[in-house]
Amino acid sequence: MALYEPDRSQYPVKKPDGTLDIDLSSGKYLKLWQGPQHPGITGNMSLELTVCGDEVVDCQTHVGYLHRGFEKLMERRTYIQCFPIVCRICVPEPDFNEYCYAAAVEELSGIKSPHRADWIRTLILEMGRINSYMMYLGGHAGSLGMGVIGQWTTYVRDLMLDRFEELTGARIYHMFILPGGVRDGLPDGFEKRMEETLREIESTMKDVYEAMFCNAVFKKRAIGLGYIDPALIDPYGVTGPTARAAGVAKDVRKDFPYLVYPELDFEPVMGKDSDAFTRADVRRRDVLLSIDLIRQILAKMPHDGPLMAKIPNVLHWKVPRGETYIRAECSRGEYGYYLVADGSGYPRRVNVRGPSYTHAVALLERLIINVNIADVAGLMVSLHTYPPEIER
Amino acid sequence: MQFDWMKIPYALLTLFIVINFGYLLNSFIAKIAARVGRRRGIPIWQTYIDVAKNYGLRTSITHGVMFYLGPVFRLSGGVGLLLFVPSIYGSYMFSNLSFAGDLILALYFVFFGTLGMALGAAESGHPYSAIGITRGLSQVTAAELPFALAVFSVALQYQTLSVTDIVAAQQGGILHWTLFTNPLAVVAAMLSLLGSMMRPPFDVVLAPQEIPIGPPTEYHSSYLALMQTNRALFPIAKLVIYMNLFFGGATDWPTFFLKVFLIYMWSVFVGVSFPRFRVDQSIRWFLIWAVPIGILSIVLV
Amino acid sequence: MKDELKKRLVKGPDGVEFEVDPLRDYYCDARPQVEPPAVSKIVEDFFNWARAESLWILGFATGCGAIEMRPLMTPRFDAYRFGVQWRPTPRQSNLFIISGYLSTKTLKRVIRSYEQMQSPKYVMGLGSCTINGGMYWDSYNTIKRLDDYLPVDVYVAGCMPRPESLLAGFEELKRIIREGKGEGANKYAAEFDRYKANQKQVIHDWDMPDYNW
Amino acid sequence: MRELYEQLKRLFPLGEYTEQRRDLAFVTVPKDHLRPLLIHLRDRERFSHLVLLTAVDWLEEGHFQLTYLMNDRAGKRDLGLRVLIPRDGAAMEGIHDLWPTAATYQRELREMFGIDFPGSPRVNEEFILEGWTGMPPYRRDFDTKKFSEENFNHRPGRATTDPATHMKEKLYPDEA
Repeated sequence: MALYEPDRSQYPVKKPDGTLDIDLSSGKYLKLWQGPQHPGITGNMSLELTVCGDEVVDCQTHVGYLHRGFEKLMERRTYIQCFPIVCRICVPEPDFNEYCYAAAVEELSGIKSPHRADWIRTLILEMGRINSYMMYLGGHAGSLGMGVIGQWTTYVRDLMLDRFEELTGARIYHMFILPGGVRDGLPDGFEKRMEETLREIESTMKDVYEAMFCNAVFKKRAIGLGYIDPALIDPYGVTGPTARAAGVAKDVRKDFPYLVYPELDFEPVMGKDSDAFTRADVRRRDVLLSIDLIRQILAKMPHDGPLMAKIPNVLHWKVPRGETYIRAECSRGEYGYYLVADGSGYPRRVNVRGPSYTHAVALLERLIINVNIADVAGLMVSLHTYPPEIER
Repeated sequence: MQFDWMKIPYALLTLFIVINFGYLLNSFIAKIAARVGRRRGIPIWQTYIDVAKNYGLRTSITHGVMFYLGPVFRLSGGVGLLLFVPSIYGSYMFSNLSFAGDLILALYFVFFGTLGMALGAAESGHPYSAIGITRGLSQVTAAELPFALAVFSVALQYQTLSVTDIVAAQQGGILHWTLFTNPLAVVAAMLSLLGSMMRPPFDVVLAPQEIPIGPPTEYHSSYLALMQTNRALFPIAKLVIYMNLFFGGATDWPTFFLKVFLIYMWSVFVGVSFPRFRVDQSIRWFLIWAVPIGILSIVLV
Repeated sequence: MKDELKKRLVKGPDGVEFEVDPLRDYYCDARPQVEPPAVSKIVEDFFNWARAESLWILGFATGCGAIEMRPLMTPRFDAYRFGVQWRPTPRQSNLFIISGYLSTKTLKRVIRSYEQMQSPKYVMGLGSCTINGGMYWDSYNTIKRLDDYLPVDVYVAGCMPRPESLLAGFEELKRIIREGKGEGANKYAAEFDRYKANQKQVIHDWDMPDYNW
Repeated sequence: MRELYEQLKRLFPLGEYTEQRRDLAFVTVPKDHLRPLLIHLRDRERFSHLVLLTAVDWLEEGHFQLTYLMNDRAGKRDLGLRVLIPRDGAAMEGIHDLWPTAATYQRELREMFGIDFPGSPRVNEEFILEGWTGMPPYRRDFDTKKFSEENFNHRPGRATTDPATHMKEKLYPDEA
């Protein structure tokens, strides 16, 4: 059936130099702030939208509400003092900070973490990935008005947090992966309880699939929303599931294998339609992949061996001059630490490359044009951005 | 016709019963939604506490006269709707102020509250309210269309505009209900019900994520308490019409509670299992699915 | 000052030009008043009980503590059992949870949101960073003690506090309210000048009226 | 990586070369040759992904080091380009037309280091900080502890000791 489609080229008029001719006093446009206090915004960030009718014609993102100056604070802390604060950089998924920081320091000071510690690190990273995706699935369904999914996924996330607590002793900030290795091995009976949790997650994912991905209304709203042209992937620095949903097989785990990923058997999850629905679907299948990886890790990992390499006295830990970049595949894309050491006991410069940095600012401002206001929240959540890693 | 003054206190008694029923039903429905999410949910008396708290707030600011009148209009829409249709068929006490042409009046009252709300929320000057209002009005218009068609179909079927007469015609066994004598009209009306109950998939007007809760953004303290009262009253009043027109009415209070509850459940179950439509999608949905059914029902009658 | 806050001439849809001074026209800048409790003690006790049992939280994620809000709303902890709800707009909420560190940029928004809430209103500080700066004690961008800027009723310590301690914090806050001691809004109104001076000391580009409703 | 360096060296006057890992190397590039080199890397050598753009403040040596980290996914390698610019009146040509996402990085550098990128979109607007009047905070000579003590009220009772000296006294009193 042919439905009426409005002509979207009419407003606003483009000036010759490419900027938009938006005259707010003409009454055709409305300036609308979404956030920072807004339930449809992921975290603490705000969008300054200019809307015409029900459509967004211009958008400026405003970040910086969560800025704590980590990169500055780390310059005046010793290498081991930095370790407890790096995990605070990204709240929903702190372990990638710990791993990247630890690996960067190890590489510059020429330490090799023990093999068994690498296995446990991989385990923790995959557990963290499931946690993060669970937050995402709930948030995405919630942003389109389906609160029930969030209840289910947050419940199983709590179960996963229990496993974290058992392993590391903490719920959110684990501070477990420290430069040189990990703090402890697996507790007794961990594998069995982990398997129970994984089963629970699998059954929930089945429910989520039926209730969310087979739902006509969800499909109607998510399919076609926020289409990213594969040609935009590289110019905008898009990585992770967002890129994989566009058919670009970017997966750091496969491209630049780290930890024990070369010994694990997996294929990156791919999509092809590059819209919000495909991105959600890629992430859903990524959860299943992580479950599979955790099973592989628990089956293959060695059960004895050292957990910590010999590290220098932390009071006199001086890292020789040099610079390095360590990356890992977090649930949003490529997470990286650029560490510059100057030979003293304090890092010269630490720069955190969070995937949200490119997704939530430049890419979002581009995608949001001509989107209905009601879909802004859904679009933003579908990019899976966490503001704390933008402004750090 | 001689007006019977005794009807007024009786009508107020009905109002009292229905408001309490509405409060309890609202908490109960919140509890059901929580159970679907594997939660225990709010205590059953929570709505009473919320309303008491809102009346008990010390400050309340106003944005003008219409801002205050908005909730009042809305509440009077609900009260009016309830008072002019009979709650219990055959009972002198609870037949309220029904009269010969009350069906038309009821249709008017269904819309009245939303219009009042539009004026009030526009006065608050908040852009979210304005957006919520435009969405709300367009969606309610689209949603009421099939209902109006269904009502006309029923009125044609029974050749009367009095709700009491329509109920009377449906007495004497379940097969006399409009549900079975004119099923298409009932289907159209039930689809329309989804749109006007402000539950997913048609709650984009009040959606917390898409636009923080739309028209009531600026409402607080006693204004909000008035609206909560209305939120308890209005769905019930509306369901009373549905019950009377399509489901044979009620002859005593237990039947009344049961039928209203069951009709309400229809929108709740759809609500917990669907995300919400965008407003343009929901209007299209109504125009494509509900309106043709309504027209068909008129044609068949 | 931003362009949109400067005085300007606006042409209305009917062609009449008029001057708009956003700071004066768009905000009400009357000072807050101390609102006395109800005259009768029984009425006030009843209202206090109702306020305690119906805490509506403003859904404003100001810091990392917000990550524990989602578990609180969901099956494991389910704060709705205790009459706690999340509201999306400041007008309808009574409890402001400052979930963690506040950068000065957020502090400005927090003050505006707080002032839009209707009294009596309560503030809960979450995490060590609201108490004394916590991990960020030497950061150039976060405030160190929240009670200088807003009247805080309850602090929940920890980094990050577990949901259980938040629930305990709610119970403590309820006790305070029931005893009639949750008078943060009145304290804010009474010591308005002190709070404003503290706020202005931190927020360098103050481009809003002193009190915005 | 070495072959790539030799190859590039024939085309551009490159400076110091450091091979950090098998798949990661850093090269110093003169300021004026950065742009042609980036275009060459992007179009000829498949380094199409700009991983990050950041700055390091070498206060003692009097210059900023800008690091452009390029990634070649198919070839599984990374190349970091170091550009040294003087600290006084620091300015650099923007690359936002090559990678739109670079505009964000440039805004941050402008605010946090005070490095100007003329022509970059919204570069002079506030990005993260608000109402900031002092020195750009990521510069080495900005003392965050002093700033925080001067500007914020601290809760009394918080005793801070330097962990290095504290631990030395308590745990390793004998160590030199």
